[in-house]
Formats: sequence, C-alpha cells, structure tokens
Amino acid sequence: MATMTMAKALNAALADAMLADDRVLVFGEDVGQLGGVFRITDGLQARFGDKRCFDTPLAEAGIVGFAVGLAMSGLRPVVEMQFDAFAYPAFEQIASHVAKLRNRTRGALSVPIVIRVPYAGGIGGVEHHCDSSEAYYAHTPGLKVVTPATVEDAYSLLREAIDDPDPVVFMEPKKLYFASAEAELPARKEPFGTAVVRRPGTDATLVAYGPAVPVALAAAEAAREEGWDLEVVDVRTIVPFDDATVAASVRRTGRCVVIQEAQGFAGVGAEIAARVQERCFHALHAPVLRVSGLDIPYPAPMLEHTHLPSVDRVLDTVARLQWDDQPDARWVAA
Amino acid sequence: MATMTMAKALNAALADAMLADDRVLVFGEDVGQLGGVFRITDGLQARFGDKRCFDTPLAEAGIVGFAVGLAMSGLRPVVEMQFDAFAYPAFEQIASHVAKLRNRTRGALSVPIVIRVPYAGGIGGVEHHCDSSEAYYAHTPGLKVVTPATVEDAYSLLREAIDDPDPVVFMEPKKLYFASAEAELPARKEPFGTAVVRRPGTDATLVAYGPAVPVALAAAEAAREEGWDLEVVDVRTIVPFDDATVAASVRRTGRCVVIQEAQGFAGVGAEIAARVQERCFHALHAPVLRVSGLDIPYPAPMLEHTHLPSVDRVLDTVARLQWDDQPDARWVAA
Amino acid sequence: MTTTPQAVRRASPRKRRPATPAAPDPSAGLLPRAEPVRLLNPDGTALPPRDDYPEPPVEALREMYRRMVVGRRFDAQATALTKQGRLAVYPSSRGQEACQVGAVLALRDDDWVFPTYRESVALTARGIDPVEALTLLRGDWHCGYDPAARRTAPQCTPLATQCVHAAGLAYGESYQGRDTVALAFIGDGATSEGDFHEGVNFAAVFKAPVVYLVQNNKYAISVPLSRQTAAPALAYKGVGYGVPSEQVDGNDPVAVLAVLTRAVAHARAGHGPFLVEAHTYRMEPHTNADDATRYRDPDEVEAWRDRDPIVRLETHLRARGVLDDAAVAAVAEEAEAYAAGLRDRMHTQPAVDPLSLFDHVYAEPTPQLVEQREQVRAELAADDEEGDA
Amino acid sequence: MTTTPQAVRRASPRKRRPATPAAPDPSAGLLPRAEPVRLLNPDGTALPPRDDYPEPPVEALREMYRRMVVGRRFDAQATALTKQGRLAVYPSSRGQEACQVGAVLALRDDDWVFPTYRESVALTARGIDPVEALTLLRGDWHCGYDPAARRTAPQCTPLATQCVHAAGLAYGESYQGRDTVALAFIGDGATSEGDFHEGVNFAAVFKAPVVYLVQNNKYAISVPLSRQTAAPALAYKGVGYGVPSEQVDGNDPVAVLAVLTRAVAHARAGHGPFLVEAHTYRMEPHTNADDATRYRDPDEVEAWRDRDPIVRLETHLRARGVLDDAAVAAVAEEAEAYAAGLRDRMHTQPAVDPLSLFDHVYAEPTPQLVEQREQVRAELAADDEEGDA
Ligand SMILES: Cc1ncc(C[n+]2csc(CCOP(=O)(O)OP(=O)(O)O)c2C)c(N)n1
Ligand SMILES: Cc1ncc(C[n+]2csc(CCOP(=O)(O)OP(=O)(O)O)c2C)c(N)n1
Ligand SMILES: [Mg+2]
Ligand SMILES: [Mg+2]
Repeated sequence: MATMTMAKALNAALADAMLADDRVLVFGEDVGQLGGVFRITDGLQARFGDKRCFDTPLAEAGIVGFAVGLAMSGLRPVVEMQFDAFAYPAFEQIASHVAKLRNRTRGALSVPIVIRVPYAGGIGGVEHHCDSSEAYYAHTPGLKVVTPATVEDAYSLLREAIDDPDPVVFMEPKKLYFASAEAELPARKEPFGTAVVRRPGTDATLVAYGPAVPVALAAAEAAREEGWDLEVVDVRTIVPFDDATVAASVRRTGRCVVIQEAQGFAGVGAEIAARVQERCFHALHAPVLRVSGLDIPYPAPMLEHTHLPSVDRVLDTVARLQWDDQPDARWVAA
Repeated sequence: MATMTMAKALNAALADAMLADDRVLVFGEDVGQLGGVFRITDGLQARFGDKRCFDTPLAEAGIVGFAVGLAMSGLRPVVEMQFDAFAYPAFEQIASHVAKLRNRTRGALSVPIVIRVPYAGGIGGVEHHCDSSEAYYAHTPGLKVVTPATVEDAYSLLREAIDDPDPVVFMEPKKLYFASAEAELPARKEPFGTAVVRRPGTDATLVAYGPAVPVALAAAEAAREEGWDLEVVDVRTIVPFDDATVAASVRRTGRCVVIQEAQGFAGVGAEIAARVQERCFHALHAPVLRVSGLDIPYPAPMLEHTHLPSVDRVLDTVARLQWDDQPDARWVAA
Repeated sequence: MTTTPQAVRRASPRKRRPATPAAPDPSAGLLPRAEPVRLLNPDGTALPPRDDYPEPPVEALREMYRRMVVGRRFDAQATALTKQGRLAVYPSSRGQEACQVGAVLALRDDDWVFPTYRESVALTARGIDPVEALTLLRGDWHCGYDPAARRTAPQCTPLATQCVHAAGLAYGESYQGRDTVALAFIGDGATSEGDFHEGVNFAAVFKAPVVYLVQNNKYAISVPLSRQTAAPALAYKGVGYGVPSEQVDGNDPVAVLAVLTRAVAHARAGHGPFLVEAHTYRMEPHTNADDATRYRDPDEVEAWRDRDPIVRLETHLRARGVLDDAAVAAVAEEAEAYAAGLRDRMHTQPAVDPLSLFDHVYAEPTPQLVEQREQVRAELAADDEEGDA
Repeated sequence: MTTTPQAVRRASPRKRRPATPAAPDPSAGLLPRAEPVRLLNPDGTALPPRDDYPEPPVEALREMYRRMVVGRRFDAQATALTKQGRLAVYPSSRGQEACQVGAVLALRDDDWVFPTYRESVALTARGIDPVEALTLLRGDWHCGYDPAARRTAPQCTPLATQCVHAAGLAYGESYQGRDTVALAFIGDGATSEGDFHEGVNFAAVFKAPVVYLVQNNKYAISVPLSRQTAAPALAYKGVGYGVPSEQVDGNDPVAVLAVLTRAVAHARAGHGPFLVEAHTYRMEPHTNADDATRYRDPDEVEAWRDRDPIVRLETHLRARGVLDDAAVAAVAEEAEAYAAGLRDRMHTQPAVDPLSLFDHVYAEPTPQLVEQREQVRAELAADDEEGDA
C-alpha cells in the first residue's frame, strides 16, 4: 500500500499498458516531453521512446482521426484531449467514426481507442477549461464512457479501457487529479461495467459519478448529523450502465438523489433518474431528485462554488425526499 | 386556408422574415441556386439576390463561425446544416461560441442566429443522414432548441426563432417535410416556449416532439380500440421547456409515456421523464415510461422501421402503465 | 487576387535598396506545375513525351481501358437500378473513370484506398463485388465489403474525414515496418473542410505515405468551384503543408496514371505525402436525386463530353496499334456481362435480420442492448403471431 | 521535403519533349518572399530602405516604442500578480510586443481586433483598461471589457475559432458598407486547427477585409514548430487560399508595422484577406503555470534575448535622433505609473453577485433558470442566516 494521487495512478496505468502491449501508442498535445499539462503522461516518452509517446500537431479532429487510422492498422491508440471543451473540434470524428466504425463495417473493423478527457471544474479554471461533457458521449451509441472517482479505480478502469475492444471515452475529473489515497496497484476488482456501493446506508441512495462522488460521500457523512443514513453508489461506467447495482440500492432504501456536476438538462443524471423510477417505481417513497450544475455556461472561477453541487445542496435535496410522505409543496400548486 | 407542405411553410417563413428585416441573411451549402437539397430555400436567391441568400464553401464550422462574426456586425444569419450529422464539424463553434458569447461578454454581444438542422430519419436515408441530434444542443446552456411537428408550427416557430434575441437550433423533422396540411399563414398563436395539447385525453399523457408527434397521435387514435383515451402533448420548444403544460396534463391523467425518435440513453426523453416524475410523483399511478429509438447507430434503410418508435411500440408501452396497479413484472425480480 | 501597393504614410529619406536578393526558393519542389500535366490531347492524339512523366506501359493502359469501360457500364447500370427502386440513391462516377481507375492501377493490391461515396467505380476496379459495393446504397447495411480484407475503407460520407484516417493508417503501417501506401480520394468541395487541412498536415508532419487525390469535378452538389476557393488551383494547397503537389488533366488517363504512379512512388519511398489535383468533370447530376439543370448550363456538360476519358484512351491505344475492334468488342462484351450479372443479383431482395441491429454496436452488447434486443424479439414474435392469425 | 524521381515502369519510345514551356505563374503575388521582411538588423541598425516596404513615419514608431514599453511593464506586472494570487494564470506576451503593438497601430480605432489569450499587450495597447483586460484571468467574469465598444472580440481560447469570426465580422461590415478591417491574431500551433483553414478560406472566397497575423513564437506550449508543420514557412499557406502572404521578422518593430500597414491597406482597399507570418519568440513559459525548462534549452531563450524588439527599436530611434534619454525616461516613468495603478486596483477583490450567473445565459432567463435562480437565492438566504446566527 502506498499513498498516491489519481494523476500518478493514471500515469502508472498508461505505463503498465504500454509495457504489456507494444501496440499501445500514447499521443496528443504536449504529452511528450512535457508529460501533459497535468503530467499524466509524465516520463512515458523518456521510458518508451518518442515513437510510442509523442506530440502531434495542434488539432483535435486530427488527433482522433489519426487514431482511427492507426487502429485500422492494428494499433491501440490512447489519445489525450487537453481539456474537455477542446475535444469539441473532434466531435464529428468521435460521433461519426469512432462510435460507428464497428457498426458500419458489420464488425470487420473496430476502433479500440481510448480518448482521455480531463473534465469538469472545481479547480478555478478559466472558461472552456471546466466543461462537463460526458453526456454528449454517453448519448452516442457505440462509445463506452467511463469516469473514475478514486485512485484505484483510475488505474484499473484505465487499464480496462485500454484493453477493451471498443472505443472508450475516459473522463478524468480534474479536481481529483491531485487528491491522494492509499492504493495498491494493480487493482482490478470488479469487472468492467459495474457500479459500486461506496458507502452503505439505509435511508436513501445517492447515485453519483466522477467529481460528484466525493460530494456525495461528504454529504452522506454530514447527513448523519441530521439522522439520515445514506447509501452512496459510484456509477463508474456511465456506458454500459449498471442498472442492477443502482436499482438494488434504491429498492432497499426507497429514496434516491442523483448527483452530477454537469448542467442538468438532458444530462446523464436525467437518464439515471428516468431509469431508476422506471425500474423502482413501487419501491419509491418520493420522486427521484437530481442535484446538478446549473443550466448555465460554466462560470468564472469566483462564482464556480455557486454552480457546483455542494454538500448543502445535496442535503437540501435529501430533505425534500418527502420523509413525511407529503407531496413537494413547490410542485403541487403549479 | 391552403394546403401546403411543411417544406413550403418553412420556405414562406424564411421569405417573410427576409422581407420583414433586411438584416436577415440565409446561407449554407447549396441553399442558393439549388434552393437547398430539400428546397427549403427555394427561390430566395432569385427573389432577394445573391447577397441575401448565398452558398458558402463546404465547411460547417466555417458556416457557423462566419454567422457568429456576421451577428457581431449586427446582422441576423440563418444558416442551414445540410443534414443532422453534418452539423457535427460545427460542434465546437456551436458549443463554445454560439451558446456562450452572450454569457462570456456579460450581454455586450449576442448571437441571434438560427441554425436550421434537418434531422431524424424515416426517409430511407443512408448513414449519417438520419441522426437525431437534438439532445446535444438541448444539453448545451445558451442555446434554444425548437422542433415543429405541424405545418403551421413550422412557419411560426421559424419566424419566432429568427426574431429571437438568442441563438436557436431549429430542428426540422425530415420525414415531415413533405407531409401537407391545411394551414393559414402567418399563424402565430401561442407564445414561443409553450407546448401544446394536440389531442385531449383522460387516461394517460403521451409527450412527444418533432417526428414523434405523428406517431403519438396515431397511437392515441389506435388506442381507442383498446379502450384508452390518450392525451398527446407536443413539446415544440425543447429549450425552454414548458413544464406547466406537460405537468398539468400528467397530473390530470396520472400516467405518462415520453416518445422520441432519438436513441434513448441520456436523451431529451430522459429529461422529460425525470422532470415529470419529479413534479408529478403523487399524481402518478405508474412510472413514466419512454419509447425511443434503440441505443444503436442509426441503421440502414431496410432496418429503420425496427429502430423507429412505432405505434405498436407505443401501445405496448401504454399497456405497461400498470393499469392494475401492479409493479412491472420485468423489473420486480431483478 | 494580387497584392496592391499599400498606403504609404511617409517616404523614408534614406537610400532605397532594390528588392531582397534572390534567396533559394523554399517552395521549389513543392509547388505544382502551373498547368495540369497532360500527355494526351483532348482528341486522344499524343503530346510529345516528357521526361518528368513518362508514359506508363502499354499493358497498364490496356488494363486501364478495360476497367474504365467496365466501370462505366457498371455506373450506368447502377443509375438504372435507382430508377427501378433497387437502389435508394446513386452518385455517379461518369466522366471521372480515369481518376478512379488510375488510382487503383497506381497502387498495389495491399495498399489501402480511402474512397468517398463517389468512388463506386474505384471499388469495382479494385475487384470488389459490385453487389457488395452497392450494399450501402441499397440500404441493407452501411458497408457491404470487408474493408480489412479489401484494404479499402468504407466509403466515406462525412466529407474530408477520411483524409485524417488515411494519414493514421499510413503512418501505422510504416510504424509497423510495412511499405503500404494509402490513397485518399477527396472532392473539390470537401477541400474546404477543416479535416482536409488536418489530415494533410498530419500526414506531412509524420511523413506518412499518403497520396491525396483531389478529384476537382468543378461542383460540390450545386456549388461551383469559385465558391470553394480563390486559389489559383487546389494543388497550391500542398506547399502550405510542405507537401509536393501536382495538377493533372483528370480526363487524360495516360497522364493520370503517370502522375499517380509517381506520387505513389514518392510516398512509398518514404518521402511523405503527395497531393494531386485532377481536373475532371462530373457528367451526371450529383446523384440521381439531384436536378443539375437548376444550377449548370447543359452546354457546359456538352463541352466536357468531348473530353471523355474513355474515348480519349481508346483513340490513343488504337493509334499506338495496341487496341483493335476485336479487343474493344471483347471489353464491351465483358462490360455487358458484368452489368447483366449485377442486374440479376440485385433483383433478389436481401434478407436482413432485425436482431442483427444489436450485433455490431459493441464487441459484446451492453446490458442495455440485451434488454432492448429482448424487447424487439418479443415485438417480432408478436408480429409473427398476428401474421399467422 | 522534395519530390523524388518516380519508379518508371517503362520508357516511352517516342521523342521526348522538354519540361512544359513556362506558363504565367498563377502563384505570383500570392507567395511570400522567401525571407522574412526585415528593416532593422537584430542590433537595431537600419538596413537599406526598400521600395516594397518603406519605413513607417517617425511619429508612429515613437508611439510604438511607448506602447511597447508600457505593454512590457504591464506584462511583467501581470506575471507578478499571479505570484501574489491576484491572477489565476497569465500567458505572457514578453518578446512579442512588436507584433501586438504593431497590429494595433496598423489599424484604425474602429477596426476590429480578434485576440487570443496571449494578446493582453495588444488589448492594453488598444487602450483597454488593464483591469478589464485581466478580468478573465482574474476569474470574475469571462470578458471584462465591452467588445462592441472596444471593437475587440473577447480573448479567444478555443484555438483558431476566431479566424472564422473575423471573416464573418469583416464581411458583415463590408456588406453594410463600412470599410472596417478585422485583424485576427493566431499562434503557430493554432494554424494546425481546421478552423484556421476554414476561416482563411471563407475570408478569401468572400473577399473579406481580414488580416491574419500568425505570431510564430516557435512553440505551442511545449510543442515545437517542427511538430506543427513541414512547410517552408507558415506564410506559404496563403497561396492555397489565393491569399497574398508575407513573412516578417516579428522582433523588428519597424518591419512589423510596415508589413501590417500594407496588409491592412490591402484589405481595406477591397482586395480581400492578407496573411502575415511574424517570426518571433515567446520569452516566458506558456503561462506562469508552465515549466518551460522541461522542453526547451535556456540557451535558445538567451539567444532570443539579443533580438529584443524594444531594445532594437530604441537603438534605431536613438540613431535616427528622434529618441533621447529624457524621452526614454519619460516612457519608463509612464510605464511604472501604469503598473502601479494596475497593482493598486488589483488589490481590491471584486464583488461578484452569484445571482448574476443567471443574467446573461439568454436575453431573458428561461422558466428553468428562473426556478434555479430561486433555489440559489434561497440557499444564499439560508447561508446568510447561518452566517448571522
Ligand atoms: C461534413 C459533410 N457536410 C456536408 C455533406 C453533404 N454533402 C454530400 S456530398 C456534398 C458535396 C461534395 O462535393 P465534392 O467534395 O466536390 O465531391 P463530389 O460530390 O463532387 O464528388 C455535400 C455538401 C457531407 N456529406 N458531409
Ligand atoms: C481547441 C483548443 N485545443 C487546445 C487548447 C489548449 N491550448 C491552449 S494554448 C495551446 C498552445 C497554443 O499554441 P500557439 O497557437 O502556438 O499559441 P501561443 O500560445 O504560442 O501564443 C494549447 C494547446 C485550446 N486552447 N484550444
Ligand atoms: Mg466536386
Ligand atoms: Mg506559439
């Protein structure tokens, strides 16, 4: 057991994957000598040479499209998008090619590439550096979408993503990069595609992923003071989604709050809420509620704390789970 | 009253808007002499000259970014993306500039542009020509997202979109282009931003938009045979969303099915389902169910009927609305 | 577009010097020749031979003739199939056969081709079964042939995106020690897309062995070349990437094969990408669904009929005494048989299993897809029962 | 990268002709000169005057000197503010002052500028309040100045996207009968993005009066120019769009102003866009958060110190006798005062109203935003109560 950051765990996962399979190539903007602006690729070029880990021209559609071609030649590219919003220029390549190539060719071609996207905020970043873009990918059939919330998961999910035969958009919560934890690597426990109960509880289930998981855990901790025993489920793989784990939890607790950092409208949290009420309707004592970022462009640093789901906002929402079995006053009138 | 197609109504809306305001410019690929591949801009160049309606180089980011610049100079661009999936190259311009410019500049600059996107399938189109991409835009704060389902709405919503001070992604259901109806133009009845009850009913509410509206209406008609009296709500403006109309209907009927043509996962239908159960929980006799396209890349023409929400699929879903107040067998066990 | 004298604020009083002394021109070897390379006159008579582009061997030209004739017959048959409702839509290659067949002949069988929707004749010239080549347009699946086996990417519709894939594939092949060349087709209109720029640039920076073949057929659906670019020619884009470029008369099969042969050799020798602009013309509407009379003059089309690449090559080969009536008749017969075979096989409707929809979204269907597949299976069963009842 | 002899399959037997007779060169007037335009030597001594680029008037050069000195002092102050935690991050302009100030001086006040995050010195040179210029980096809102009033787009971070906006704005202005010119800044790295291609191409096709100024400072964060392009120089991209282009020594203030003056005049005269590549160097790390020692040699940085644009201009103006110690001291004093004013004003933390988050998403908040605003209002009220309690 050693203490390490998520950044270091991701770095170790890349190095181990490159060691295990020499078809793995790592490339993108500034990933070579610099080791990436977040240092996730630190030392890879020195260790594996500049043919295995290299910088590209500054063009995200180019990077992703180049990866598609490399995958067609039998390689396994792992590319870095420097920040969430800077993956948008690659959207066509991702949505029309990465996601669809296997399908278009009836399985004759596959695109086992991993697109790493540092995402979400909470780091005082300026505009375009803090978008939560997971829903765009999760809504695109053919992509798998993964986001770790712990150091160990960062390692194992990235290894699994690289080994996966399908393209994976690997969303890395920036604000957790330098949080550290005790971790033992390699750490591969549950099979890819499973959610995990991070904290057991009996009164209500908080479903969260990525940067929202620590918020959920902190809220569950704080809720003890209010007399609530909350369960926290970490989704981990948004696609495929682990209905079984989530629904089992909500059936046990009878109440559910979904937490995401992204703006709410038509986000992943909406999908989770919709699925949970479909599957657990008769177990629910209250509607499935959501806590999310506001439906605004990601704000400037001085205002981001108002935007981000906070422990208080989660607790306020838990308080509205109709503990007295009364309808929500806000919505009865209207 | 005259009989006309939706295509004609859209064409009339563009012409009337250009007549009413000479800051309105219409441009894109093939919109000039050809009149657009769907002929929505037919005759505009001949009538208003090639400075008001013109072809551009073949580059969607260019088209949208050019519109941003034109809007900064005080003009009101209306651009055509030739097909849904061909708007993806413009995704960065849309998400990072069109959606955010007002916000970034504290209101000093605005981008009152309309991005017309022929979308969805049902026309036997080949790959990349049938995507339902509305959720990508609806999930992006700063954009309004509109989709007409009737000939009169096509006219009025497009006029309102062009007059709107905010950017509007105007999604045109391709399969309805050449459906015709009696229509009286100009037809501006309800204010922008309102949903409408297309068919009153008492037993359950079908919420639909764009290409799914005719499916909902046909299902409601067919349901009479089964003894169900279904209400149909046409959402019309996805953003802003008319919670009041939708929730009022569901509170009346106590049951709800949301229908969309797009792949389901993290789509607009998920948002609607999540909102409805949040707001109408105590009125609901059954979970809010969804009928959507499958979570697959849009399939080849010979298989599209299996993919698309059908009357049968809607009726099957209505049948599962726990009319006997029994939990859904499929999900109790798991 | 030329530079103009600027507004001079105030003249400097000191002694003027002449324009900079001639430095070695860094664009040398990258700029295309000012005129498209041409080895045959439009009437098929030969121009004097040239050192830079020697005429390809006779056998290659005869083979080119054969594949062009068969290709054109295939193309006409495909258009006919749209009228019979057997194909949803068909973008014709008519008039562009020299480019499409020339590209195939300049490559080895194990080289890769990145075609667009327009390249059906290139596909069939590569030996892909015409029914498989038409699968997309027939609507039974997105791509009918096995791209890996045929070393031919699926026909690409999102414009210019294939330019980047070709760079990646070519680099990946050379990275793995193989001397594969990739040839990416692209239209004049699609050169305006950002992905063209990014693709050529990646290829140049990584010295990837790619030949970019721009078929400048003068239109992007209805939009004429003058709306795509103000450049002297599209081939002038190459220098901006450090990529050598050439223009060629795209309706001169001999020149097309000569130029592409050289471009492929350049790429294969490890010198990086090469950009070829072939000046040609789309004789048919964009697709059978298009109405070209709305935007172009029939006279323009007629004028291009006189530069038909097949007639031109036939004239030349006959003049060289390597093609006679019998050979022409044999090729025509082969083409008829090819078309007849296609026609027959396209008359049977393919059987497509709706449940196959779930097979190739992921390597293994996700739990969500398994659920959806069960739902569809139940629906189909219910339909069957109703059908039986 | 040069062309190489191709693999010749078989030589043609007929008489060879020499290379094509020289046709008029269609790239004439579009290609840049092979060497960057330079009017001052690196040591500040003047080169002989030239006809094509006469030296700008003395008054302009003195003004340029003043704004460059003030700009550099501002820049140093901004970097200092990051150390004090007053700015989240700051991308320095140091070394690039000739380009940033030259661009501003080549334009009229009612022309438009499209800056990137790097152009803080251009903003202040345009007269934008330095505190407003730093609002983005200070984190209180995305853009602190009024772009419409200042004819300056918000600083653009998504690389190259502003190239398209500039084309649209410039075309829109000329469409409305105004003779505005737009100048878009872009870095060497960002020229690899598709939007650069699309923007320059739109400008060329629509003859929009835009000057594209590429500040080639040799790095895109850590990535050297050699990974961005294999072109002889970035200015060679112009010909591919039919856009006349020039290279200039970006650390020679006199040449920069001369070349940009001509480029602006070209655009204003209705001849369409002009592309200028300025060869310069980023003296500081990418931002204060970057560690440039990881990827570049300090010697390289030192070598560029000898080409400092401010020293160079000062030497030249002194040699011409139009700048003396007193004037230099006065400018230095002005710069100090400017920095001191900035420092003082940056010491007060701006008050930002959380509810303003909802003000500028749409012209009017949607019902959804009204609901969310009420929720936030309630939260804030509860916080206040707790705070009070
Ligand atoms: C990204 C994208 N935008 C738009 C389209 C629609 N579209 C299909 S073909 C075409 C014209 C292409 O012209 P060109 O590149 O010259 O090729 P050609 O059809 O002439 O062979 C257009 C606009 C598309 N397929 N992809
Ligand atoms: C679309 C996009 N991709 C990536 C980034 C991240 N990024 C910010 S600056 C930069 C380097 C830009 O280099 P260059 O264009 O040379 O400008 P310079 O910083 O040298 O002035 C990168 C990669 C971005 N801002 N936008
Ligand atoms: Mg074309
Ligand atoms: Mg740079």
